[in-house]
Amino acid sequence: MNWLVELVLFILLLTTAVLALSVRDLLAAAAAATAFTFTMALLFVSMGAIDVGFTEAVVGAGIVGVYFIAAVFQTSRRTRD
Amino acid sequence: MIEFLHSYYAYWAIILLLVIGLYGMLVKTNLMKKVIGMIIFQNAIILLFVAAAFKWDATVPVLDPAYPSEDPVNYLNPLPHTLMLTAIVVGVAIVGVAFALLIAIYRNYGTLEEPVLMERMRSE
Amino acid sequence: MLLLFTGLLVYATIHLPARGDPEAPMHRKENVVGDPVAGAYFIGNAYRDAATPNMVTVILADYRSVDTLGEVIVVFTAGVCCLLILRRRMYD
Amino acid sequence: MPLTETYSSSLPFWAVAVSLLAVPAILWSARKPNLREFWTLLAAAIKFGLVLALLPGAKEGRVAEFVLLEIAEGIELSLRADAFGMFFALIASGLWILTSFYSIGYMRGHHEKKQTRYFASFAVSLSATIGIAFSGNLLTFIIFYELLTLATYPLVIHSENREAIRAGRQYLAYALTAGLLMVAGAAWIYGTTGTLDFTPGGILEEGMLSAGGMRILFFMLMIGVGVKGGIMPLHSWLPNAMVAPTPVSALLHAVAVVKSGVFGVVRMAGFVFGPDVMAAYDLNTILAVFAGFTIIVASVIALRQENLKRRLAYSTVAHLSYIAMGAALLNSEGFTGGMLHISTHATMKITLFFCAGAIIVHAHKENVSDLDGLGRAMPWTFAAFTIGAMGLTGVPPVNGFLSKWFLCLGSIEAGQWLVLGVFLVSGLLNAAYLFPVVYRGFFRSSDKFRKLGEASPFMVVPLCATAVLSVVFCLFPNLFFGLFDLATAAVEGIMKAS
Amino acid sequence: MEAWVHLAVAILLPAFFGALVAVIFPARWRNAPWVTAVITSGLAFAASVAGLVYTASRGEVRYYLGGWEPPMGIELVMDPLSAFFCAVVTGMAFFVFIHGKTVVPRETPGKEAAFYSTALLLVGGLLGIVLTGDLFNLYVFLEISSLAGYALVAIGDRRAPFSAFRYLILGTIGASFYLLGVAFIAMETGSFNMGDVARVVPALGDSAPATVGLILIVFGIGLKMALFPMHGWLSDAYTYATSTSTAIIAPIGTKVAAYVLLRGCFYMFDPDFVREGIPLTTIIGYLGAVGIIWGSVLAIAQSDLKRMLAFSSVSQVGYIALGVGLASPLGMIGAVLHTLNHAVMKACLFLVNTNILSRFGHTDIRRFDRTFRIRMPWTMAAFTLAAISMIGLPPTAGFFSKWYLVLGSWENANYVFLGVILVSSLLNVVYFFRVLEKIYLRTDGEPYDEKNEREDAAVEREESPASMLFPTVFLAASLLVLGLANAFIVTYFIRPMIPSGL
Amino acid sequence: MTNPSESVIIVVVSRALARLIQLFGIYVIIHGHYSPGGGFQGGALLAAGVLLLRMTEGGRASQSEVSTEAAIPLAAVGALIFAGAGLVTLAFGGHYMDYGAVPVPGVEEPVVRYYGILLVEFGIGLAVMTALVAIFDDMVAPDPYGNAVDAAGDRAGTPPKL
Repeated sequence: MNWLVELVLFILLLTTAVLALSVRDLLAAAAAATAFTFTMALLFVSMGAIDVGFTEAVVGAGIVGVYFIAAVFQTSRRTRD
Repeated sequence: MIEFLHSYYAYWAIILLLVIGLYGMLVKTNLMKKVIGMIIFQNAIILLFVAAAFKWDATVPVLDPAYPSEDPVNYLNPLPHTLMLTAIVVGVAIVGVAFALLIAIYRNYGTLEEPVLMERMRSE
Repeated sequence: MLLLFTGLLVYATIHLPARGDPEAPMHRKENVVGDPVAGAYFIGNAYRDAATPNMVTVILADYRSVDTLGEVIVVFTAGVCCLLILRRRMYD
Repeated sequence: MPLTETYSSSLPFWAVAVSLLAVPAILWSARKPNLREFWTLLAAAIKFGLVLALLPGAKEGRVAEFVLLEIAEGIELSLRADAFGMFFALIASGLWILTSFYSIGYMRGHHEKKQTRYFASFAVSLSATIGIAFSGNLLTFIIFYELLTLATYPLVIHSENREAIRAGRQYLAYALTAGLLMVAGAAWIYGTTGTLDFTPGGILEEGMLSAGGMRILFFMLMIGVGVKGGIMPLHSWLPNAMVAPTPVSALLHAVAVVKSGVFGVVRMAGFVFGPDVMAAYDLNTILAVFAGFTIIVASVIALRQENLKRRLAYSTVAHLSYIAMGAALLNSEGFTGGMLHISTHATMKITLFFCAGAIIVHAHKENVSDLDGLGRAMPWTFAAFTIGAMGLTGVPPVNGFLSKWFLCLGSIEAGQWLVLGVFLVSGLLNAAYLFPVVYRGFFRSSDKFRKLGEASPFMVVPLCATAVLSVVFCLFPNLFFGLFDLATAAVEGIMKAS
Repeated sequence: MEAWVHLAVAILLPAFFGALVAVIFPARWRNAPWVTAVITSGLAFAASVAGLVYTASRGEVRYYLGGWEPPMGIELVMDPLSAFFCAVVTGMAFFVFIHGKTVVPRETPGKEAAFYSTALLLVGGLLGIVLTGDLFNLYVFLEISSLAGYALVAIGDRRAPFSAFRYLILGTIGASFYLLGVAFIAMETGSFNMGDVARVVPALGDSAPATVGLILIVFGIGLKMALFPMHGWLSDAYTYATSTSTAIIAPIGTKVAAYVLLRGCFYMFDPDFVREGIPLTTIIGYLGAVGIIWGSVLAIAQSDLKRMLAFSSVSQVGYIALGVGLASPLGMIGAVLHTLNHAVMKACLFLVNTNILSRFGHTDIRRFDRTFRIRMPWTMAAFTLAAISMIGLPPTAGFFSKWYLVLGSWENANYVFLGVILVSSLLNVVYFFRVLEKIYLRTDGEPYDEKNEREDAAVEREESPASMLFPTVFLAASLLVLGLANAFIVTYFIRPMIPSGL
Repeated sequence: MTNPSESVIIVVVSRALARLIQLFGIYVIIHGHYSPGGGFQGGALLAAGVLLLRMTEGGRASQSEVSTEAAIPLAAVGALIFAGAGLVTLAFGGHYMDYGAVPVPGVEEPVVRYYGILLVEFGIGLAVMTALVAIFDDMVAPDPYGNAVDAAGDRAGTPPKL
């Protein structure tokens, strides 16, 4: 059971990673990256690392997400690749 | 064989993530995408540590009277967890500085596309 | 180059101890040459040493507090760095 | 001949250091020429005195040794005033006094610029030269050798025009490459034998290296010293460096630099490789071939030079190889001749350069064909020139005869008839390129110089002094501080040990 | 417990406390950050020198932070090797900080506190890398120093942020590779403590993950060290940063990476294994050799002094890598000695660069002329001495590290390295004498005449202020001292640090 | 990003939410001994609360929370609390960061460590919060040099090149 959750999370992780790198809209990429970090946090928790998962969720997804959006707003949203 | 896959597939998924992240950092030309690649890369390494700390049939490393603490088999290894806390924060710090640099670059050159940037730098 | 990197890592991982194996070097009580291994020690002694049930907290702030000090300083560094890069003056 | 024994003394160190210590004083008194030149002369006098003070000991075979510090792991920065080093140091420090006087006259007479830099570099060069003479091991030798390169660079580029700078670059390129090869060679020797101390009879022994390795090592070291020693085909910096002021040419190309080079050749032959090894691996033949080639070809080139200083420069190239040839003969006469030639050539060539300098400063002539009749205007200068020319040719009353005599003896002793031939032919060539100058000066009449008198006494006195020295030295080889005895003592050391 | 044991932590702490305190001062105390930086780095320097002497006479110090013995806690290891590197790092920092008194307020106006804080963090991070005995702790300090380095590189001209960003990406790859390598080693040995790892690895026999871990560490650190072909970030980063930033990063940044290389290859792992099992050191050595030539050739092609010095750094790092690649005592002596020498030389040269920049406003070699010598005689004398040392002429320090490397190359019968060292010296001659000629000589081809003399006499001396001049000249003079005292340094400080397996 | 939001609802709700987040943050710091959490997580939550205010109320109005200028010195103070705790232990003759070396009468060593950890966690929390806020403030601040270049590569304020 547990490993099934893990597998799903891994697949989600890979999907969001590829998505974050391939999307042309940087804001969407930021969202995908945040989703990636959040999935990562879930994965940590499923592996029993609750502290790490919590930190990843707060710091990784929260703060980095905000920074990401701030940075995108300060620069440009479009990208060529 | 299934046993083997079961034991190791997480590592390979992590390697895949590492490669994706490295690809993003090295091949993508948009600087923001490079930062995303960096995030993926760092998180994959963190995941590797966390995966290494994993033990079957063990509980989270918070002392629970139900499990005797004398036998390490009962608890997950807390050491990599602690280290990864540090690594996450370090990662955030790097990403923060990277964004600051991106903003500075954008102010100076008005673009984050590496080829355009190189061209504008050369034309100075 | 990426392929080389992948090959190297796969080569290393298939020789690693299986994931979740409680007998992996990292989880054992003693290593090959008979020295204690940190992980098992932490599990066994964290509460005794600092009266705190959360082992991660104990390691974070006591056993390996210098790591954490370094980590705080990293965050501080990042703050000062952003200031240095983006702000014109420290104080207006 | 007493056995050599060493005693500790700081005299060699002070002999090296005194002119270095004069440098700050010279720089400090840049605005006061008289004071500045006083420092130069003072340092020269003290230096000579210090070297003289070492002489009695050296004659008795007692070697003053001074270990400054450990310069690299296992290797000391040691100064040893052995007979051979003393011989060279005596010549260099003695002639520095004369050159200093002459420099003052020349630089002032020629209104040269940047005299402070000139005198400072000069002082450093002398330090380095004495350091080379007293070096107790190969690494110390290299250190002073590189120092000499650096110190003479400002002298070569002194006039700062295009050709001077080009000559300076060429000089650096040659000398530094040479230095590097020596460093590599020294490392090799150190790796093989574990020591770099100069030992009479050689550090290396037969069988330590393969024949090929020994030859490569020999080439590395010989290229190292040969560049400064002007052995063909490594000589080409030397004539180009003639753009320097004439006292520099005199000192560089008669005493300090080039002599350091050939001094190094003899050091390598006698104290690093040793006659036995040289003979065993045919290294002497290699050296002899290059030296003989240089003697003949350089003489022929000298014949074709129109510029007086360049002609003298090529003559220097040829004569330096006499010394190398002497070392290549590997017998005591050969070594003696080579060593003596260091001193005799020094006095003779310095005389000739002084004369050339006096002519340039006073009559503003550089080319041989312009000298017609100048001898009557400047009789002292030309008389000195004649003596020098006779000496280089090997005519008896001048000291060149002495060294050539020993060299010829050595080649007969070694049964090298070809070498003897080389010496004789080159004697003729010497005559052919030097006597036309004398002939033009005295016997071609020209009205150009009727009103021109003799040059300034600052220049004439030194050049006459060196000329007289040349003659007296031949007649009484031991009169001057027992130079001859020193040379024979040094040679005996080498031959006995092998 | 002996009080001297605390030396280890006394080296590490002042820099961090200084960094934290420097930003707290109110804005009107304008000199306070500078004073803090000088005092703290001076304290750290004094402590390092004391530590150096202590370790030389009494052996290594292991300091258990938090009182926890390894592998539970983190230990600081002050052995001859780390004490030596600490002394180099703090010494250079001390002199560069003194030098910054008038330059930094001009180059980063209003942000002196942030600048000094960042620079102290850089120094502290590097000291942490050198002192720590824990692999993960090393990563943390590595990131502290890297972050500070990125920020220092990012201030400068318009192009600086981009070069800093490239540095950041490559630096993060390097650090991440390091962490990845640590992960493999830790998973295989069960410990993050270097001493433990050193004991366990031989017992494991042939362990693929540990080997791959070492390779990853070496690769990651090679990036940080700017080892050829991973040197791309260095030249731009050094060129576009402010001159004091470069002066603080260039002498010590890459050296500490070299330290990690030494630590990893010769202390943590069995040198024999590293040398022969996987020909890792050989590869490092050859990369270093290529880097020496490549850096020198590119340095010749530069027309800007700072950029030229940056490329020369690539080449000089190559020497250190070459010494590591020899994997012999002599090679190690050469590498360590060259670390010291090159740190002093590069610090001196970059300070000269700063002096020139702050006086003339440019460092374009093509626009140098002979008046420079008259205007700034002491600075130019320092430059000359440092240049001679860079070329490697005796009796300056640069010669002797090359001497040991040459000896080591002969010993290993590695003629390629030998040739590279010799050729690169000549290349150094080319690019340094080109500058020296410009500074000292008239180069328009006409002879020096009365007119020039009058012109020269009219030029006023405009030497830098004493706070800038003193460190420059002192470092230059110490090159001579280091050269003459090298045997002493080798015997007392470097010999004891050579690991027994080498 | 730092202009006040136009919707009153957003402002009011976010203010309440921010307080809630900050409260939770403090709880996380204190309760880190028993459950996941600690200085970092708590600090990051505190910072998240401030950032929320920064984004909704606007950069200026939320200065009273953590002012931009004070952020870095406060972060330094937080780190100093941490590092200073180590110095205190040094002063009592222990190793650096050895909380157990501090003799507190009537309290056992593990408990001293307990409170040592708590003190340190507060330092961490303060440092992390202020530093994260400072980074955000620097990122969203307008270009202080006023020489920004637009996307076409031209300097703002100067007429575009023809």
